[in-house]
Amino acid sequence: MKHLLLKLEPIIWLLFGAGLSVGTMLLTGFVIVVGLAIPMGLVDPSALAYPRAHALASSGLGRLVVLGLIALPLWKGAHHIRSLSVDFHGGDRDGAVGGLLYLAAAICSVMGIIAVAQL
Amino acid sequence: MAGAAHPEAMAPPKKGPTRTAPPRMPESWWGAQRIRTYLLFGATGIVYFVAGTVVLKLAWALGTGPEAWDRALGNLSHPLYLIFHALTLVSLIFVGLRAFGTMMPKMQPRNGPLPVLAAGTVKGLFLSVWVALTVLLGLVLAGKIFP
Amino acid sequence: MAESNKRMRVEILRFDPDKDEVPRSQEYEIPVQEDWKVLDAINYIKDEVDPTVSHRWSCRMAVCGSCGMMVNGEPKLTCKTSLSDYEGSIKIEPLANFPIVRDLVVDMDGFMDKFRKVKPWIVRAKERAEDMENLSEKGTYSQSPAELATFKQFSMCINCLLCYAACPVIANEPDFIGPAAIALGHRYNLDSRDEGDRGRNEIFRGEGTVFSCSFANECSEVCPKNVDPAAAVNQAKLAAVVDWAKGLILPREGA
Amino acid sequence: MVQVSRHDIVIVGGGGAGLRAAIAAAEANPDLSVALVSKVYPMRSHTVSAEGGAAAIARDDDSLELHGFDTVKGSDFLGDQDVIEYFVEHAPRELALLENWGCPWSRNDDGTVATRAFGGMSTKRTWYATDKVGFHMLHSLFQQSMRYDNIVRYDEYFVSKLLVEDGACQGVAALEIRTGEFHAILGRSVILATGGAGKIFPFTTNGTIKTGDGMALAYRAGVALKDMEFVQYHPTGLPGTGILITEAARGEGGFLRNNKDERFLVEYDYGVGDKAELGPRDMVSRAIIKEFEAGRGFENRYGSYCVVDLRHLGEEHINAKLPFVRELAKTYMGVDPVHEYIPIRPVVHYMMGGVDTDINAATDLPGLYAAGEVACGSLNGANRLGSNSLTECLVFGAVAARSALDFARGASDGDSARLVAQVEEEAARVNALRGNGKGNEHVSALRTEMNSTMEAGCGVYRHQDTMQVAADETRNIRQRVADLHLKDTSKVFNTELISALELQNMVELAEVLALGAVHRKESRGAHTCRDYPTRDDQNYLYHTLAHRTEDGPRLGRKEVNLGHWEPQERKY
Ligand SMILES: Cc1cc2nc3c(=O)[nH]c(=O)nc-3n(C[C@H](O)[C@H](O)[C@H](O)COP(=O)(O)OP(=O)(O)OC[C@H]3O[C@@H](n4cnc5c(N)ncnc54)[C@H](O)[C@@H]3O)c2cc1C
Ligand code: SF4
Ligand code: F3S
Ligand code: FES
Repeated sequence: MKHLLLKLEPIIWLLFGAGLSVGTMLLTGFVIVVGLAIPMGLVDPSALAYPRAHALASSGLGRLVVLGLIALPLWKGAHHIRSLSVDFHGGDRDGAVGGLLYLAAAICSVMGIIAVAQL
Repeated sequence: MAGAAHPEAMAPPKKGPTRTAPPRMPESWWGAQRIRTYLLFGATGIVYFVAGTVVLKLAWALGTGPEAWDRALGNLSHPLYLIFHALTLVSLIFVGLRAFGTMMPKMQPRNGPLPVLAAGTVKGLFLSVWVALTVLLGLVLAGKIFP
Repeated sequence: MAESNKRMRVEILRFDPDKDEVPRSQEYEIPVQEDWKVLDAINYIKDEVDPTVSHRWSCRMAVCGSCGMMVNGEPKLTCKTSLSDYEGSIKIEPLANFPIVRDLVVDMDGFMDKFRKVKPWIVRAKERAEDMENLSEKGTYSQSPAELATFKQFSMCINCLLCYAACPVIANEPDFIGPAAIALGHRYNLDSRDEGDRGRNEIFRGEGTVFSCSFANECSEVCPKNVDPAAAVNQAKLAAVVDWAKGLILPREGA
Repeated sequence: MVQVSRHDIVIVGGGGAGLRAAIAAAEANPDLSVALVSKVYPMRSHTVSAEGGAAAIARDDDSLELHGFDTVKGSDFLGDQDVIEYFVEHAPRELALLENWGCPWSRNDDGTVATRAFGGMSTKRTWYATDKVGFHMLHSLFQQSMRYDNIVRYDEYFVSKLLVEDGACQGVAALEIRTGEFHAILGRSVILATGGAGKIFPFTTNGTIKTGDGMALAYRAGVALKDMEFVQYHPTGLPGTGILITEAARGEGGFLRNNKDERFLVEYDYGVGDKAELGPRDMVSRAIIKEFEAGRGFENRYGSYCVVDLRHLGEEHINAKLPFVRELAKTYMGVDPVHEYIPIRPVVHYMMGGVDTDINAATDLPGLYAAGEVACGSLNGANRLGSNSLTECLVFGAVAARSALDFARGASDGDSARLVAQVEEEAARVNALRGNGKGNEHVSALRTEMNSTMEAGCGVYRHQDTMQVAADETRNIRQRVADLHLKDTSKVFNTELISALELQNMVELAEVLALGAVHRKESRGAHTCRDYPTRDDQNYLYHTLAHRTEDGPRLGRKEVNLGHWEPQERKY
């Protein structure tokens, strides 16, 4: 496992980097409006009524943004949790922990692709 | 010193010629503010991971149909979600400041085709793009532009 | 010389494999001078109180890199750290993350292996004798001040190993090449005279991978020479990834 | 148990000279095995602390003749002119090689290597890498040396004896500091590159490892020491620590000032106007002492001092050319040279003398060669010009390797059994010393006594009476050093034992130094007698040799190799 991870490291790192930068940039506005402002009633929820939400998300750019919002934080998260595990004396189990985390991120990313394709 | 480091940390490949005491970790590892900040930075990974799945769930609902979407959106008013998103926002700001403020300026390739900019310039650039994107996406999502 | 009558408690970690099963700590109370560095206190103890204390030092001007130790839990160059930064008592231990040979002396063989692994020398495609077209009549390569500036900072490392003692990753990932050695390899990659970056990038991506670094930035925080190894390591990551991507697209001759 | 290993060439010392020799030997033949033995990891060697630069002609307005003459004149005509000619001729190639190996030399805008002015050099010929030249040179050399699989490093091994059998040097006895075990490191020829001996004195720019071991090793093996009375004081060391403020501080345009705020050097009769600060080190050091004596020095708890003024250079220039000076002044003196004066005083810096070698770096003992500060070739004569010695390490390091290779080719492996027996004997001696609780003398106390004796007797200005006292006292100290009391019984990394061995080496040299000084009744270069204030070519234009006998050094003389530069009065 460790060996496979070593081979994949460049891709993982790219995805992590994208999550760290692009992911953070996209997620901030999303969380402020969708996660906080609308549920707290600060913004009229009709802004994200189904027709408009669907229209926004199913445009070409929209699909891309949605996929980015799903996959990028997952990879940033998976990679960071892995290094956290190493920091807590997890050097030895790194192969297994990393493998599981990336597998989870990969599965969720594929589901994200399906979700976006369904729009 | 707190706790033992990995017994092989920086150890020579073969056994040394004299008996050594195993390496130890610096006390500052958890005790010092700097390291705590770094570990918290790593811990935001958990928040990000969950946030990704939340968006996945919303996207799935949006693809399923209007009722599913309304239900999913309605769920977000649950206090647990609200707390989580507040936490996410804090994490995002923390990560953004650290990533764009200190990490990106250091990562600039020095011998690439691009000119090497002053750390402050890079920091400024990234921070402003971040704010701009956030405002733009926020306005779109809030229905203020692109009605 | 005006004597000050300030005294200080100095706690030193002792370990003698001939006698001690595990390291123990020993306390000394000594008179100290206002302008002393931490190293002066240790030397005072060795010369006047207890000659059995073992430590490494030489230049006492922060350039030979031998006197790195943990001072109150932080990695410090003891000949550069003022005693007056500490009040009342002070605790001195060998560098963290390294096996302890004796007292304040650590085993740095592991580091020396990593040091050599990154091929810290100028690699040229051709031998010097066949490279004459690139050399001036005086026998030197041309290098502009700007080209020099790209790597100069990373060539300032004195191998004091403070960064290894500070890095939270190295403690758990014994293979990780670590900040100073990666900075050194990266320094050669950036040198306009060098043509060995592909080989080093492969090493960076291989065992002891640069990707083990999780950008804790601790290495740069403690570096006494402002080498900023964290920058080097993370630039090296980026360069190694770009190099890897290039390798996917363009088939390499001789690969 | 003595461990035995065999190599073709054994190099003792991993500083500039030792590493250069190792690379030269390893490069010459990949099948050759080269042992590089050093008491510290090579990158800790004191070459690391050199700041100012390395000399070799680089500009079109310069010539071999000029560099040669500057060196001869700097040496106060005691330098051997064949050696000097060889040196200046080969210097440029050596520095260029270092460039090829990655040394980050500072550059001109057109991409060529930049040079700076230095004391006693008539034009800009000192190559530099900001003000950390020795550091960059040493690390470039060390890193380059890692290329060669046939260089076998013995890091942290203390050489305590040269093995001489059948009239030739055939290896060394080395104490592995980590284990406390002795090794017989055998070779067909041996190169000494162990550096200087500044630690004989209390205030010095030298690091704690510069204890003259190689000089003492050769001396005990019957080789003569040459010109040991010539000790260079560097005019600008920090009071207290002795940390060096490089001559480049003056080369880049800094001024020296006394407590009247005068540029007092202008008053002395060498140099004019703007170049007043660029005098050679011996003269500038004397000028500073004269200021002290005239009451024009500042005072602090370390005694008198003058100051270096860099303020007019401006922050930008200081940061570009002298960043390390700024760092050192801030860290160790608490002053920022951009706005404040840096306190300085003359401190011991360099040993012109050393193991007697010829132009081939060969000693009188077949199979033994020496290069770098440990050797006396004699390039530096009575006074070394700043920035010549780093280049000397390279030029003569390479020469020593070549000579040692030639010798090794013709030599046969020695008789291992007899060599190992010697090492066993040496091991027994050292083991008896370790933790020897019976003695009466303490290492640090005796060292302090030696230090103050030398400071009092063999300082910048010397006097027959005081030198004679020093000669007597050093003799006494040498006898007492046999009776050391040591506490540390551990075999592992016993630094008390190492200090004791180093002290045993230093006291031998101190005696030679003091005796050589008393006997030279003239003033030449760094050796300045108040009672004999002029140079006396009639009676003293020769090298002092010292051979070891049980009752102390036996002095002799060796002709100076004069060439086409006739001795003349030394004026700047
Ligand atoms: C502060 C300072 C600044 C200087 N600035 C300049 C300058 O600007 N320009 C210039 O030209 N010169 C300068 N010099 C002089 C120059 O640096 C030295 O003369 C030169 O570096 C000596 O190099 P070396 O190789 O002979 O010895 P070193 O670098 O001293 O190396 C000695 C080596 O021998 C080893 N060794 C010693 N004893 C033993 C033993 N018993 N067993 C095993 N190994 C041993 C040591 O471990 C070390 O590796 C300066 C000197 C000082 C102190
Ligand atoms: S990078 Fe800095 S801290 Fe690390 S070894 Fe080099 S000088 Fe020391
Ligand atoms: S501290 Fe360690 S984790 Fe990376 S940035 Fe420095 S190497
Ligand atoms: S003694 Fe050389 S760096 Fe501290």
